[in-house]
Amino acid sequence: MNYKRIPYDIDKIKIPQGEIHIIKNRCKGCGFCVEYCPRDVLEMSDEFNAMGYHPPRVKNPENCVNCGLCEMLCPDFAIWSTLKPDCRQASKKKSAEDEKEAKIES
Amino acid sequence: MKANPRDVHTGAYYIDGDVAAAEGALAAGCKFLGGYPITPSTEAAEAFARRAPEVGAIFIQMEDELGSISAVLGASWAGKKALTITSGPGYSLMMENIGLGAALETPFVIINIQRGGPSTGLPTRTGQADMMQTRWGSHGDYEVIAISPDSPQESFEFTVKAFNLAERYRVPVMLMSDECVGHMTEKVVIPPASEIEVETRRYYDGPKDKYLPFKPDKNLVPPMVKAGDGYKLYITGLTHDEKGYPILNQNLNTRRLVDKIRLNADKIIETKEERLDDAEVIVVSYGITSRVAIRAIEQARKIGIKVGSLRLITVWPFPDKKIVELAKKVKGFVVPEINYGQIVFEVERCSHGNANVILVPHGGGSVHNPDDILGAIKQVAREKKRSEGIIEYKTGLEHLVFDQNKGSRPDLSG
Amino acid sequence: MNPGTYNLTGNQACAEGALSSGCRLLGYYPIVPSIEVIERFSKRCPEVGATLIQMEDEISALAAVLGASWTGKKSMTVTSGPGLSLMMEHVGLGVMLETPCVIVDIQRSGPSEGIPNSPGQGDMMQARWGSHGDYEIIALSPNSPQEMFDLTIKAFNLSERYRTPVLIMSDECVGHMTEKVIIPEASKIEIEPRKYYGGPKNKYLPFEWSQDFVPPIVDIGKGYKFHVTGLTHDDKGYPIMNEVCQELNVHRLINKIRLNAPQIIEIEEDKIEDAEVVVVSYGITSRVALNAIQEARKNGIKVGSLRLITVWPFPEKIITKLAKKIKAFVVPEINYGQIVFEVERCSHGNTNTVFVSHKATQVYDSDNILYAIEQGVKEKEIKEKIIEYNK
Amino acid sequence: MIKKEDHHPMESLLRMDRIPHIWCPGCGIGTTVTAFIVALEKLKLDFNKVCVVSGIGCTGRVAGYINLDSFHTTHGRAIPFATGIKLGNPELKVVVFSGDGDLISIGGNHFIHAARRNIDLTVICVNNFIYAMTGGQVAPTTPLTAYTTTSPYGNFELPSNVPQLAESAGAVYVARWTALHIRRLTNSIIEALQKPGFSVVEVISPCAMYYSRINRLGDGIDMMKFYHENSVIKHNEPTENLDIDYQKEIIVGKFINRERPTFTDSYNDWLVTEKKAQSKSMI
Amino acid sequence: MEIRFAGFGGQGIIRSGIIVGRAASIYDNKFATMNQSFGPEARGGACSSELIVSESRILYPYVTKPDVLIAMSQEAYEKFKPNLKKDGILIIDTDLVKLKKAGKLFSIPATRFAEELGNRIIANVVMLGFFTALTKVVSVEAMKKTIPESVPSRFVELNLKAFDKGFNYETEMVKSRGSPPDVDPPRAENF
Repeated sequence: MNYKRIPYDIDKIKIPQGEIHIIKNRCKGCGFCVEYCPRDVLEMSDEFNAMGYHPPRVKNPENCVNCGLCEMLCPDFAIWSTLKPDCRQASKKKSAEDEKEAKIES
Repeated sequence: MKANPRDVHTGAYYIDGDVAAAEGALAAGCKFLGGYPITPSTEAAEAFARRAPEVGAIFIQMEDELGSISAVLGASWAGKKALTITSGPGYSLMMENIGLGAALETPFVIINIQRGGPSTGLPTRTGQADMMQTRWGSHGDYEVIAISPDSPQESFEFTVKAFNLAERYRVPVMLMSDECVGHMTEKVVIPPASEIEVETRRYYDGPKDKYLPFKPDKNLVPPMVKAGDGYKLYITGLTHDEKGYPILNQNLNTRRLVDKIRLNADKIIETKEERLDDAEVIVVSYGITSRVAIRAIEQARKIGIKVGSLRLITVWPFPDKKIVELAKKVKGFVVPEINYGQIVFEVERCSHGNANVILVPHGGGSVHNPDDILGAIKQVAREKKRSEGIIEYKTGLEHLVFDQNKGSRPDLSG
Repeated sequence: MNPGTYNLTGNQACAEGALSSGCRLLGYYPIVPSIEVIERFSKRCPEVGATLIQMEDEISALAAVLGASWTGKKSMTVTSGPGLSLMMEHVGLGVMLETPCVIVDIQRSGPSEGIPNSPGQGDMMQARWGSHGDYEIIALSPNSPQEMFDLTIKAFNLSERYRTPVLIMSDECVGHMTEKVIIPEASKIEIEPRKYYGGPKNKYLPFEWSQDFVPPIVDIGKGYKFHVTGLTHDDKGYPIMNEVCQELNVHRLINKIRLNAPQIIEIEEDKIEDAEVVVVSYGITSRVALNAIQEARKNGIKVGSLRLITVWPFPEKIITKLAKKIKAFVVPEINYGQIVFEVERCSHGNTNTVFVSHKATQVYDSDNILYAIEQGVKEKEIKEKIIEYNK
Repeated sequence: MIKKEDHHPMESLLRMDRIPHIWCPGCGIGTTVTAFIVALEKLKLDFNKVCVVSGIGCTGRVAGYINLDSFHTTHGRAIPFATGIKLGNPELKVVVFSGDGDLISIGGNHFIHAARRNIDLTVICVNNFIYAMTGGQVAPTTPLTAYTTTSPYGNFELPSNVPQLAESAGAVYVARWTALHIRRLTNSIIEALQKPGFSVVEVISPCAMYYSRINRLGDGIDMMKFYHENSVIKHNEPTENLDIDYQKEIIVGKFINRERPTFTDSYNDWLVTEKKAQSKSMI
Repeated sequence: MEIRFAGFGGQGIIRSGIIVGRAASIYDNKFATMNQSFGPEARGGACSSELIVSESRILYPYVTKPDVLIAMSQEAYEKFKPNLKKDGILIIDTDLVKLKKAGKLFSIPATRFAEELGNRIIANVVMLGFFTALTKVVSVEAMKKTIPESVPSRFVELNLKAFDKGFNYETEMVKSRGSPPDVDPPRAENF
């Protein structure tokens, strides 16, 4: 297919913005998060952590959409993402609206 | 007979006790290893597996320890010198088939690289707590032979010895090594094949129809045949007669299983004695502990205590007579063991109240501090009166126990 | 079961004893001569709401029993020699996890398959030493169906009190013997409750140090989120693998039994006061020995009986004390020497130890014991090893 | 799962006093644990009623890191231990977390019989093709020709096909994923936990230290890339096609989902009918 | 002479002990007993190997007060430092051990060098080169004979390169200082 359908409510959707948290000293430098981040947010750093490994570093923070794949793939519970505070407000509001709608529909 | 040059890797090596034991097995002509991975014995199986094709041996990693010892029994009846290598938990699983091995009078060797116990315990650290299990671990009455090395060099030599004893007496022989010896790396000199004495299996050579698998010779050991030689063997783990047929009488054969070892004990037992002539105190030890004890003995001699060493190379059968004799001459025995009392009970039994017996216990995880052994030697030398029962030497770790008793959490960082 | 007087085999009495003490799970694998325990238990299962499972082997049978015990159910397994050998690894696990449970061993002749349908006492040392590593254990030895009932209850009580597996070392003869068994009213049966932890949930330590060395226990599913492991562990149950932790662990596991031995040990003495010879026996042999003792008394020999109801921990001090007063111990056993070594050890060269070995496949001819008693009295000097008289 | 900036979201279900864990860099067991924790969170189970049992080996250590009632038992005996727990208290959800050697080799007999009886357990089998805890010996799942320390000239024993074994023994739910299929794996664990009866989820996991090193397959990440390129999702594929060849295509998916009465159900049925029939005949 | 190599599993700590021990016992014809202690983890766990080199038979197989401590991780440094003999030699990996206070010690960025040479796995051999030059417990010749025997054949060259790298680093250090590396007396408590 050579065209993409543009969602009719594209203007209403706000792409979520995520924030990456890394506990460097828990990391064993396996590189799963860097390799499989779909939006190329991370890269390996040069520094050594306390265990002598190279932990990841956030390269393109603006690219993160809080998909949580790094968090799921990390075997060492060292990385996770959260919604950026401003997005959180929006999503809370949105979910409240959704709930309202759902109630009306039922 | 001498070893086959093909089996022997003559030379000087820097290898650990596990690998040395595997080399020893190969040098003794072992052609079958049924194993299952368990820390800290795995290096031996790995070394055997690497060398197996070269000497025409078979290595099979079975599905568990029950499987591996059963395979070993089978291989032995097929005419191969057979071996299994394990550690405590695997050893416990083998208990049923050790009984079968003893009942079927099957020659094979078990190398047990002991670790801290009970249960899963301390996989990567040392212990000597399977000593009584070796003697008593399977149900019913039986006797086995156990020998205990104190260095990689001895791991090599004693494995050869173990195979020789197994073949001579048609009995399971245990090489009771431990993690410390197994993982200790030292120079091991493997002599040329012409210098290694190897016992061959004593096969029956009479007429085929007259063969009785459990008819003993004057040493109480029956000659053996192997499966596939046309003897139409029937052997069973049920109590059996000379033909191997099940009978309902224990006395014929079961008694002999015990006597075979008990009555030949003098020929089997090997000890190493040092400075016993003038000794007032004797340190009775085995395996790695005997090596550590020498340091304490030297220190004690320096301060004028007349102390000697009796090292049990053969732990089972236990050198009853030796201890009985020595007990009459000395003030006391010091028994350091990496457990809370096993062989010390035997020493107490054989000393017949003629000497004090002091246990230097150690929970496991490392070897004794020689100072503890020295302390125990001093305590025995000081002791005026004969005490009833075993005296337990208070080692340095006691304070931890009191800490816990008071309710405060001791420092467990080690 | 309704209180009353019944005619039961030892094995059936054992099943009744287990049910009376609240045992609600039996994991087993069929082996002669222990089957009747299971049959009885299975019949009574629906009535009391107990669970019975035939596992695929003895290894898993004891594993399932240990698992079930942690859910708060009193559990037991029943086996014989070959099965007990297979269970050895899990006896160690039971000790390490301090899991209360009862293992009934209906001993048969050994080694290996031996003679399945004949009695033996060849597993006595195995009970104490059969698993790898350092541990101590409790073992009881009944000599009648009535005792199979009573001691099964006692075994459950001890296992709950000391948080340890307890072995009942019965044998084929007692197991298959049919006799009168009196089952008392429930209110008359003393049941040791499990020592549960009562403090705050987040403070629970499964292997906490306590004065009597026995830490309190909790059930799975109550929100304590505890972890236990067969590895050397600290009081939290987390594996800490160094010699300090090992020392603490082993020290406590061993001394839990050794220091509590005076409370655990139960013996039965008979005519000991004036005795020159004491017959030390346990299980079925102790009954046969009584015959010989009566005969000997008739012949004017001053002989007494010391019967070990608790075989492990071994009553060392009692033997040591007696040894100084008498001429000989006579130890009949249906094996080629096990407990006799312990008797020899504890007598410290103060007396002779006479061993009456197992003559045939059946239990003793009491004549043999009588002969040993007679010879034992005659012996003038103390021998340096165990003496064996065989008629 | 509440996400905060200063705490990893899974911390409430982990024993944080024991992290970092012992698994090597690039190992897939930690990832599998993540999937399991997310599955538990999504299911909104009462965590007090879930317990984890494991045997010996690298995967055997999982029990020690999950903050639930957890048991680290002997080698190969996690399933019978779990069986005891389930029978002792049928309310509990019992999860067995173990490796391939532990479950299929030494515990093979128990695996077959628990599946046959259909004990209500969820078995998560982390398959890394090797005994890693003891230093890289040949496992019942080691593919043909792969090197291990005890097959130093290449493995020649035919390996087990875990899903086929589970199916033929009677398991009611069988799925296989790699440690990379993290979301699908999570969904399968959710389904397995909900399914009454013996359910098996096999997780193909990289062993970066032993399996990949001795076979020169690179690091954990290289093995993950290999899974990425060579795994094919085929739901409901007949399990006899699920053999894994050395460095060939790996078929993953959900293969079996069927109904059989569980042990506890049958037992209770039996108990009720039996009790009625027998209540009067008891002497 | 008691030597302790300590660090994480996977750094070649045990291999180091074996190489030096083999060099000393086979080629230098001394007695050498190597013992290891490690946790269950293959990588990342605390790991140490203990080597005793002596002219006579070694009885007690463990190191109690090492003369040389080679620490390749912070944890190893903190755990084993207190046991180092008073005038003992401490060698650390510059990047992996951070000292709170400065003191007399020898430091080499072994892991960084190894990564430069192409594989961090040979950091231990870099360390061994440095160790050999510094302590002279074993001879260079013995080490050069031992290393090729102790590593896979395809890595022999790389390992020898790593050994030289460490060895030369030490000799350069000496050159720059103009005197052999002096072992400063009892200030061990200072760091």
